[in-house]
Amino acid sequence: MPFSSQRKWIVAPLGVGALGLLIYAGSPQSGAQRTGEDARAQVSPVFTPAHRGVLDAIRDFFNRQPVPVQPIAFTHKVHLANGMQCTDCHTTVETGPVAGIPSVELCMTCHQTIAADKLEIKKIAAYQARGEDIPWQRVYAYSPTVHVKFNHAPHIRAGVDCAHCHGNMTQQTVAVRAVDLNMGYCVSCHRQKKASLDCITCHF
Amino acid sequence: MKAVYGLYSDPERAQRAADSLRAAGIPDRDITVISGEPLEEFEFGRRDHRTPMPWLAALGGVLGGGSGYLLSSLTQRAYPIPTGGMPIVAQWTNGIVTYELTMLGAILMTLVTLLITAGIPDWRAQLYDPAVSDGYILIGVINPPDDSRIEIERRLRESGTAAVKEVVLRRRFGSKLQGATG
Amino acid sequence: MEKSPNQITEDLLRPLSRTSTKFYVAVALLGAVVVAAFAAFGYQAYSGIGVSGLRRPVFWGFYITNFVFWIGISHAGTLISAILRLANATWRRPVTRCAEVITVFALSIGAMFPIIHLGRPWLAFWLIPYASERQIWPNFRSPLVWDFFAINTYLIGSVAFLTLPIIPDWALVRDKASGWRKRVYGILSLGWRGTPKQWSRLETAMHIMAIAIIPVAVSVHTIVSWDFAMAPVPMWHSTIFGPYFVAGAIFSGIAALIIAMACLRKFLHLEDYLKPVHFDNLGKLLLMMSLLWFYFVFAERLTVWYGNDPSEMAVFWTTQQGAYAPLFWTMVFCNFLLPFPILAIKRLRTITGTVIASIGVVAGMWLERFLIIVPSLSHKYMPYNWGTYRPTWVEITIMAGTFAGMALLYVLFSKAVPIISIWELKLGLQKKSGVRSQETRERRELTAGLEQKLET
Amino acid sequence: MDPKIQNPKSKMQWAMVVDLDRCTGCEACVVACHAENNIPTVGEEQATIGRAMHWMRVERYYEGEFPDVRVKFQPVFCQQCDAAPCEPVCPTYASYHTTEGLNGQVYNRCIGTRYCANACPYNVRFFNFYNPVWEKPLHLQLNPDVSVREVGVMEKCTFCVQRIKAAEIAAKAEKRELKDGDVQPACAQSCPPKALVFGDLNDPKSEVSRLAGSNRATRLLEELGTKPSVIYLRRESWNDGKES
Repeated sequence: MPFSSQRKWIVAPLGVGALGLLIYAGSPQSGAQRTGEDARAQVSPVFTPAHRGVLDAIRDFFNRQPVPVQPIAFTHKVHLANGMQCTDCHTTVETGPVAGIPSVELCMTCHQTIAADKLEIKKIAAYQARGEDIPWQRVYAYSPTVHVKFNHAPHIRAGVDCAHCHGNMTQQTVAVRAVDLNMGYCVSCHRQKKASLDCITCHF
Repeated sequence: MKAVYGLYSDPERAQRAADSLRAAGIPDRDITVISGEPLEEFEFGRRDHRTPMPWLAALGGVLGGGSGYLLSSLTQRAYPIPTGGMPIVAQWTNGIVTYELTMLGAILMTLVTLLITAGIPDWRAQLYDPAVSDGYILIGVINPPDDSRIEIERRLRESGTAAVKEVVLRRRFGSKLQGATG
Repeated sequence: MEKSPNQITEDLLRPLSRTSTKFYVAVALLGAVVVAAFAAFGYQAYSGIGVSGLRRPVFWGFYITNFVFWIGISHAGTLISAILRLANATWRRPVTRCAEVITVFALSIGAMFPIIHLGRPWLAFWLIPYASERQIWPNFRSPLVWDFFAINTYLIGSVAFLTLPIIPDWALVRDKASGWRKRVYGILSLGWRGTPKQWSRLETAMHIMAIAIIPVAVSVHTIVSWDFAMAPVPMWHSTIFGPYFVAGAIFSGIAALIIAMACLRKFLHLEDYLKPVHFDNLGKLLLMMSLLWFYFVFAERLTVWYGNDPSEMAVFWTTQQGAYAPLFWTMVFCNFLLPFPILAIKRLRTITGTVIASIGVVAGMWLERFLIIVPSLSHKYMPYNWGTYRPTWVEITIMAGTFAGMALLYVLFSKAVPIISIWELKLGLQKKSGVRSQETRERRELTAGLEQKLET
Repeated sequence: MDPKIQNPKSKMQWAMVVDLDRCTGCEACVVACHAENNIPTVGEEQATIGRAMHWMRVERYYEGEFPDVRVKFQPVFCQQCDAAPCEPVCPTYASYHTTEGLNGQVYNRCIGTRYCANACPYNVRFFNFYNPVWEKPLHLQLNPDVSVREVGVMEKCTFCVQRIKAAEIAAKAEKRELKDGDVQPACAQSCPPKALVFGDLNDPKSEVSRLAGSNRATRLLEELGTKPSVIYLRRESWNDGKES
């Protein structure tokens, strides 16, 4: 029997493998309980995988972001056509990292009277009445895994036009991702303007 | 396309057949020789022995090394990551990449040269006989002139083969590797 | 007893045509272990590398040990077979292919480990230099990028080195087989016919490859050693590492080759082809490498001891007398004390003897890699940060999976390809029996006559 | 050795001075660092096997035989070496040298080879073996200016680079140069005995430059040639003023 002695050395790795499977099946961290944020905390008080599921992970890998659906059909086009400036609503763009989304009160200072009978404005009024802010969805969001710390103020101070990154807002209703803000986009502009190319300028 | 060939059980006879065909005025390049193992000890097995392959391999090495050096040094310049007082283009370490790609270039060039000069892969029907794998040596002529066919057959047979075969080769991709025997 | 060429063909093609139940059993069992290893890796990728036993300060453990081990094993083939080819050692003919197969498979397995051990293995492709919108390229200063280039060059080279001489054998199988096998081998053999031009080109190409592959093989293990030697870690930062690793790699490679040959001989009934003389010759090579290994270890340890650097001495003593001493002395036993007498005494240098020595060497060389990596990392400089390491079932399963995977690939390969190069064997016969043309014979006689004249 | 490390490419050379005479081992810096930099707590089980994460730690070394024992405290964090062993070994430039003399760690570029951690002689690099989670309501304490690192990446002390960047942007907005004391990392800010002093070593008038000129100035594992930017002021109070 030429194979009889072979069996002995097959048994060893197989035993280890079987043992591994056994431990895997019995380990407290295995199983399918890891869906949703609340389930995470129940399974392990400290650690979870980086993504909720394989699909999530794949979407993040290919930098696929969901298309935002806004609660109000806000129209930038109309506002800008009526002579408003970007900074009238996005008030902190010149001073801080975030441009700032106007509060529901700011909307209503004008819309108390202007176009108050329109359906969408009534929705805003309703938010105000309930004491809620409008749940705007982010349009230009970086995936958290790219660890970009973008700051608007230095860019405005350097004279970068809003439209450079956000497209021509006079033609947009709700904001859409007009420009693909990938690293190549940032870097080529930084190169042009002789801005810092140090990684840690943006990633920290 | 037609071919005439004989199968020889030992290289001495094959050599005699080849010599005989040559004596009949058939140029060397028209005589097909096929064997199941290299027959370097025989004149007919040493045909086309000269090849620039070593030089081409060296050229491949130079090309590979050059691209390796350019790859490493140009990319270091393309996005000059600060290195804290150390050089942006690090020649010593780039040497390692250059070295590996030199060898890779030589290996790939050898491989490509082999495939092209040996005429593989080529799955079309060609003059061949599976008896080669039983240790026979095939000596044959592709598309012999009609007037000298009898003469070729005679010479092949005289050199000591059991059977002279005639085949029709169908030049069709993916057809059987040997034609029908006649 | 010499075999006739047709007998050789028949003997060596038998494993391809006849399949026993035992083959399926072996494939199923080995396959199960491999599947378990893949499952373990999937679990690790999903949960995070925390499921392994790695911890601070031992950030590299079993995975890198196995990486170095398998890359070392891969030096069996290509290097040995290339050297023997260039040295025109006639006894090499039955040995080369089974050695080259080890190279290709061990290298593929070894190359997986740097990816398995990554914290984010799905980003491993960032090591490949490709143009991306980020405009950032790999860091060519990093030994890991050198590894990428060296291993890929070696892999491409050794796959070519293995496959090229297989083509004529596949053509042989094509002619002998029927049905679907004929079609498959017809495609695999690339339309090989065996014209003098093809033979000549093949031999030239193999010669160039043999010359090119030796420096590549040396560079691969040197670069693997530089993964360690480039880091200022006690007992890593050493110039001896390059040659030490290359010698160790050839050492473990020959041992793996002897074990593989013994298995082939037994299970495929190749007793008439893999003869005691092959084991005897490889045993002598193994003996030389064992001595060389001992020399390197002694030189390394003695230098460290005389250097008396406190951080290095911490590592030195933990391997000599401390927690890692049992492993260290087992390694010395396996790599030197056991194989040396077996291989040095001619009466013991039998097939069984060399196999026992080889098993010792493979185990010992695995331990060596572990002892290079773990004790140094766990005793780095400031004693406040000293630590320890223990593998978990995930690492052990993956490791078992690679051993099973190696065996599985070998079994499958010997099913698809004649494991001994048939045409080279026949060529050997032809040269031995002195079949020569009239012309050569005359030339030989002439030169022999001349030599006689010169002597008198 | 000249206590100043000149990085020819940069204007700044951020550095920290640690006065060992002043350190009481209170670990306020450790807590401040955890809070500022979103450093995960790994839990008992993981900490036991050595996966605890502290960008800042206070090492304790004991001297003498019981009962005459004295404890030496030594705060250790990333030494921001000028010739850092962690930088060249990273295959993806995740670990690299910034123009201001810091050892940058780019989390998104990190693939987790952990080579940098092996190369670091100070053992100050930490690895996310699992994905950290802050249980509710602890997630509200996360610092929005600092990344929350995920599974499989290395991390380490950044000299609170978010504060440096903020101060630089603020200074630029005011069209002035950064001045000494504009930037304070969390640890230095929270150190009760002021054992930690942070500043620009290239500025001859800064506090760190003054302290770095002290004859007590020394660096950790200086013999390795890593040129650390952290300067330790030797403990002299025990030696009655004599050289130790």
